[in-house]
Amino acid sequence: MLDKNGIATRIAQEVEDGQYVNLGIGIPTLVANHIPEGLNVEFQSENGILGMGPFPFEGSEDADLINAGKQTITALPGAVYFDSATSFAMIRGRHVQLTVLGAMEVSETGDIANWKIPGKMVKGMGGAMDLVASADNIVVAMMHTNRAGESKLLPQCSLPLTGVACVKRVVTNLAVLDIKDGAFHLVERAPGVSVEDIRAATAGELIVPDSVPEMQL
Amino acid sequence: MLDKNGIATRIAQEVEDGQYVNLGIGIPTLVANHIPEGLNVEFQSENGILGMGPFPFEGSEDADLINAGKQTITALPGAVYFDSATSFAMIRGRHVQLTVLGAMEVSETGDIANWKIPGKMVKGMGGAMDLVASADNIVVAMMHTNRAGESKLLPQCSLPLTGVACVKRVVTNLAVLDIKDGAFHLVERAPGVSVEDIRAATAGELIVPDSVPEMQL
Amino acid sequence: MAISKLVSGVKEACKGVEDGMTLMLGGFGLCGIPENCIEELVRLGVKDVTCISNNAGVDNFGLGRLLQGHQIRKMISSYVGENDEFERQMLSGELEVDLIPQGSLAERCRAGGAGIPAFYTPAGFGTEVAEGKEVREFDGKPHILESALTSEFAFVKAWRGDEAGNLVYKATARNFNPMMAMAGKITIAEVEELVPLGTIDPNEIHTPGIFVQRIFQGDSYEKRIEQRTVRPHKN
Amino acid sequence: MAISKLVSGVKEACKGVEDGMTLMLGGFGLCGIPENCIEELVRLGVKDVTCISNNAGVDNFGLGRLLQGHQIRKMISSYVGENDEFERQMLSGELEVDLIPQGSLAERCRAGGAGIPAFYTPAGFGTEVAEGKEVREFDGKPHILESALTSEFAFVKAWRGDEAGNLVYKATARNFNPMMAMAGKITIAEVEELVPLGTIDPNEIHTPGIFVQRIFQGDSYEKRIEQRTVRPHKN
Repeated sequence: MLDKNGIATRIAQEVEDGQYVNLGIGIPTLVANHIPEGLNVEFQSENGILGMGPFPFEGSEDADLINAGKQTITALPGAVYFDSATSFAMIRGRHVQLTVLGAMEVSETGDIANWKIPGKMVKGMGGAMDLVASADNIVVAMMHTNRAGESKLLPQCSLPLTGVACVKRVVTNLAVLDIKDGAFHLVERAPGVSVEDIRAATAGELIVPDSVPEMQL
Repeated sequence: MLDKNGIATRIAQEVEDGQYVNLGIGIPTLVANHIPEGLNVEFQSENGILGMGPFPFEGSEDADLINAGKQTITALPGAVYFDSATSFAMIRGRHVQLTVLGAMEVSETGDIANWKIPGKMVKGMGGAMDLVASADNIVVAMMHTNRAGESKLLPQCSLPLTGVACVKRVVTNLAVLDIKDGAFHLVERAPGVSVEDIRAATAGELIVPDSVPEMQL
Repeated sequence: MAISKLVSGVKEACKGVEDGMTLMLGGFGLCGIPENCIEELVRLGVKDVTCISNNAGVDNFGLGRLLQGHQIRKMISSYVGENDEFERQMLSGELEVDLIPQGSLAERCRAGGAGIPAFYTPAGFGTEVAEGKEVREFDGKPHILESALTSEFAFVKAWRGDEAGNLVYKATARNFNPMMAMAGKITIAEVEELVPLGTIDPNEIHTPGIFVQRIFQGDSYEKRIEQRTVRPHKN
Repeated sequence: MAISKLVSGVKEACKGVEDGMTLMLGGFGLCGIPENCIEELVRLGVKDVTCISNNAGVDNFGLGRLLQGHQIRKMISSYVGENDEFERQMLSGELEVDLIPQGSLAERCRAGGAGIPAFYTPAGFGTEVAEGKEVREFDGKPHILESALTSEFAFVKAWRGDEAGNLVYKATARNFNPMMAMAGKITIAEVEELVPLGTIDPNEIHTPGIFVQRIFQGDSYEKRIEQRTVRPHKN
């Protein structure tokens, strides 16, 4: 079973050389720390930077330089700042090639819900609806079950949707799963996790191939 | 009867303090030379400059600094350069308050034709269609008749239209005319031009008030 | 020759803002927000305003200041997650909230400023956001029709500006400011530094002065950081 | 970390351009046109291409060079008035021409790059341009629906650029280049000066490198002036 950094490490393997990548808040943000040396990748943050670097050294924080999670950041050589309309032109126009974001629920048809719990939590969708409606390549990073132990991989989402039929791959603390033909297809198991563990934690239809390799981290 | 510079001089009187103005190619370009001292006006050229100045001194022409007529120009202090999408955002969004442009024909309902003579001359509309569809205040600068001596102020345009019901005022070598309620309303006569001269040169419906003052130039 | 937009300060800048108006406010979180104008709106005590702003500030800063005084009737935003008072007013029904995707919010403001009354976007199809909106397929993919946003006043904050209203923003403090400057009927720009006309290279201006009706240098900027994240110095 | 777009020169940059493709070319008149790429397209001799460009050059420069060799099947432009060969080919029916309003051309390219499949504009309502297009009223005013433009290749010309593909244009040579950079599936940027990564202030970049797939420094620039207008020196 993976912790959050483990999930981020596995997702970093999805990133290809030469890609522009948008990382959501939470686990996805950690992915940046696990990109292999030598891979040329640029991180976009939808509030208006491409070429985002690591957190600043203490004392060099700049209130005018933050990421979409409102964290202070730095800019790498070759970075560029832009306005929100241009930022979402990059996203909607499919110039950003990979989006990694968190979710409360994902359905077996690729629907995602991550912005609202009616009557309880209403934070807003931020840029998530634009991101999931646009990117060719959408990977969800999340725990396989919620705090109550209920599966977050469902036949249908119960919460208000963020996007429809858009998620291609889910990486959880238990497994890597692809979504196609209306089902979750088990691709890899987390170290020490059995197919039965995954089956028990997955409410949506799960297709298990004859052999399911363990993740190589 | 006015020459081209006379028409430009009269149109300069239409310009108000604090206005952003787009001047078309030909007679409209000359308007810039006749703006009274002390009037704060900025000229926009739709190829991407606001704060256009006079032609450069010989030897300081810059191939990268032109107006929409492809003439070399200069930039005044406070000028700004921008791309074509932003330029037409200014125009379509009604931030440019006054547009002066030439015409081949104008109709008594305010239609304008100035971009095409089928089978003969096809230069294209450039920015004219955007300009006439957008500005609150559109003044046409032209000769009252064409080279064959035919009126250019017509019941209906015979040439392909540039815009519909958009021209508010026409300034010609003979007169200033407002367009409203489906007719040309004579406002001023050019020096030495009689109402009868104007009537003879106007094919569209012409409304003549009891007294028609001569232009003060 | 340049048309001057210079006003004496925040009080003159905010003249004419009235109860019930629709206001746009630039910024992302607390980054690039018009701090001085927000304080003046608190002082003026205008009520029942509709605020179009990506976020709603925090409890005691940014738009949170207007929420504290119950000055806002309706918020049009994309993310409002950092504000307890906001959540309380929304869940109790005191505050009307229209949540829209961030990219659609940015594009709708730009459209408002650019004279584009409506456009199609894939964002939000199949979600609550699409309810009541026209759906049309382009290239086999469903899109929804989104309309332009404009406002009676827009408040933006820039790094530098000149009296012609030309603005330059710094880093990610740019965010929504340029589009809102375009979309406001009256756009008020507050700047950290007002520089003489001709100082800013005309190649490097982010917001052309034509979009700005009033400009002034703010008295002071707190520029509060919401999430201070750092890495340790290597020793 | 930055993704490099640097290629060895114009030949490598133009690899993959084939007969029948749709190409966008930046520039307004002869100002800000991709001179080196145009010459390479002449050398390559690609035929039957569709060119999206505000203008068509003059008889022996700019896109006029491609017209001379009858390489263009169709032009999508707003103004083509400076070119006799163009007029001859158009009136004889050799050349297909789609003339569209300049603002709609700019916005359609931007839309193509921004994932907006269509938008409404008042420009062209009641004219030939509106034929066959949907008309809809917004706020009592008729608008027509215009669709996005994209292209297989876009050729843009900038003043400065770096290997990440970040571009800065000079003065009015910016014009259509930024939107076409967004709308090209493969965007090729030729620059007068290639500068080291990190040299350009990230605040001052006009086209972010994400929109550019290949970049090179042009061998030489003629930068011809179409209408040399001057005023006399005061003596």
